[in-house]
Amino acid sequence: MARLLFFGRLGDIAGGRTRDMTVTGDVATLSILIEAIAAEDEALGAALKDKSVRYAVNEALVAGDTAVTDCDEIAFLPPVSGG
Amino acid sequence: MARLLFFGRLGDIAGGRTRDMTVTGDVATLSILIEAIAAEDEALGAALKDKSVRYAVNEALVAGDTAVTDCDEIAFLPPVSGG
Amino acid sequence: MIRVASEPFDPAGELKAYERSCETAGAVVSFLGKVRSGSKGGAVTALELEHYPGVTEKTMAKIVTEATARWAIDEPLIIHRVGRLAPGEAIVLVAVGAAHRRDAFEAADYLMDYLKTEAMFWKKEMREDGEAWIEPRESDYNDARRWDGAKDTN
Amino acid sequence: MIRVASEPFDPAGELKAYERSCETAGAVVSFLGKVRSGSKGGAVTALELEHYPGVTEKTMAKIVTEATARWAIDEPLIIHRVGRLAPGEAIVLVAVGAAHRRDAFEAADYLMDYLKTEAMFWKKEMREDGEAWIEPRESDYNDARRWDGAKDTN
Repeated sequence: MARLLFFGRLGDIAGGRTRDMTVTGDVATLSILIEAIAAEDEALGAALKDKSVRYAVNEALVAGDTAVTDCDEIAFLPPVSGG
Repeated sequence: MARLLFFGRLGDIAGGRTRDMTVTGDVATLSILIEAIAAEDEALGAALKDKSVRYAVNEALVAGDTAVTDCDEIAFLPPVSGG
Repeated sequence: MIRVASEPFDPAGELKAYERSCETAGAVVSFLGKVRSGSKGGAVTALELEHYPGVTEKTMAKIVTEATARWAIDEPLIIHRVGRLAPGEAIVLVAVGAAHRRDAFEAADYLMDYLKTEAMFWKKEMREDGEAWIEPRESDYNDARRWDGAKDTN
Repeated sequence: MIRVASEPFDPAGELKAYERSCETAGAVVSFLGKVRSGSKGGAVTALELEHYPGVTEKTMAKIVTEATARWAIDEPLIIHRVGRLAPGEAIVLVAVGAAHRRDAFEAADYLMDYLKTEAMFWKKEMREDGEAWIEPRESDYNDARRWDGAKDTN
């Protein structure tokens, strides 16, 4: 099972900070995974696709689409606001 | 008697931070007063005339030559170095 | 010295300890950010700060590495709160010791700009009339961009 | 809050009191300047600081008035030592509270630049190999001049 992490406002929209999801061979990339989420939850899908949102796979920021597997930790990062 | 105040390195050169001096009618301006000091102490005179030195009469900075009297407090201010 | 603190910390005590640790520094600049009690949306009752454990520390370490490469400074101190904070509580403390004041000022300013826009924290303001996630303002991004141009010259 | 101190003061304690006094400020920037233990001329054994009582306070008040007119800040805190100081002792503490961090950073930076070049203090370094009056470096004057250009736009 892949571990999904939703930070900031995305956690509110997802209704939780974490979610486990089975990533099968069909869901081979980040964008397919986001489409799969959007199919079940339109509001969350739209929020994840917002251009201000960044993605990290296994704690490393990824630029654009990238391969994902069932062992990955996938984080959805809205604009940060520290300090 | 006018009160002369020598700050910073000027105090070292004058051999003291303060000095009282009788300012007669002949010593009507700051530049005449400095010349009178220079006549007695060449090194101090030169130091007081250095262009980096500012002057204050009765706690107010004065630009260039100015009238002085026997009741004045006259301060000689080398470049400051606070902070 | 980077710390993500889940409990309140004492900025004055931490700063004092830091100042002692950099004994040779002639200058120490510090920044303290606190939860404000008011905001456009009305009185603030609390601030909730989330982070991405592990990754947040890495983003902070990267910012510190950049600052120490760029200015002649001692290892900076950064303490950043997470969790639920009450008005008046310290959110972030940044302190930078240096031999010369301009290095300390610029590095502290830089660290704050990048903490605002790069470090992995998310902030929600709980107000009397509701709650709102805070995002950097355009001015925060502009502040951070100030350092781009001069990057090669320092 | 301007103070010329003839005895050692506790920067951490003073800063804590200041931070409490400006409760609504979201940001507090501080600068602490200490006597360095070394210098180009060898180990520093002491620093002697002279001032012009009355006039020094007036020059400091003028700098503070200019800063408060220019930035949206709380009344700043400035404590400046005079007398004989040992290495490691605090010379100057400047603290500025503000709603926004850029105001606090810039005002503190400005206050320090003008304290260095305008306030009536004179500093003599006592070194193992002799003593020397310190004068502002060219860079200090340049730092102070940074603020001239923007004077009308803020």
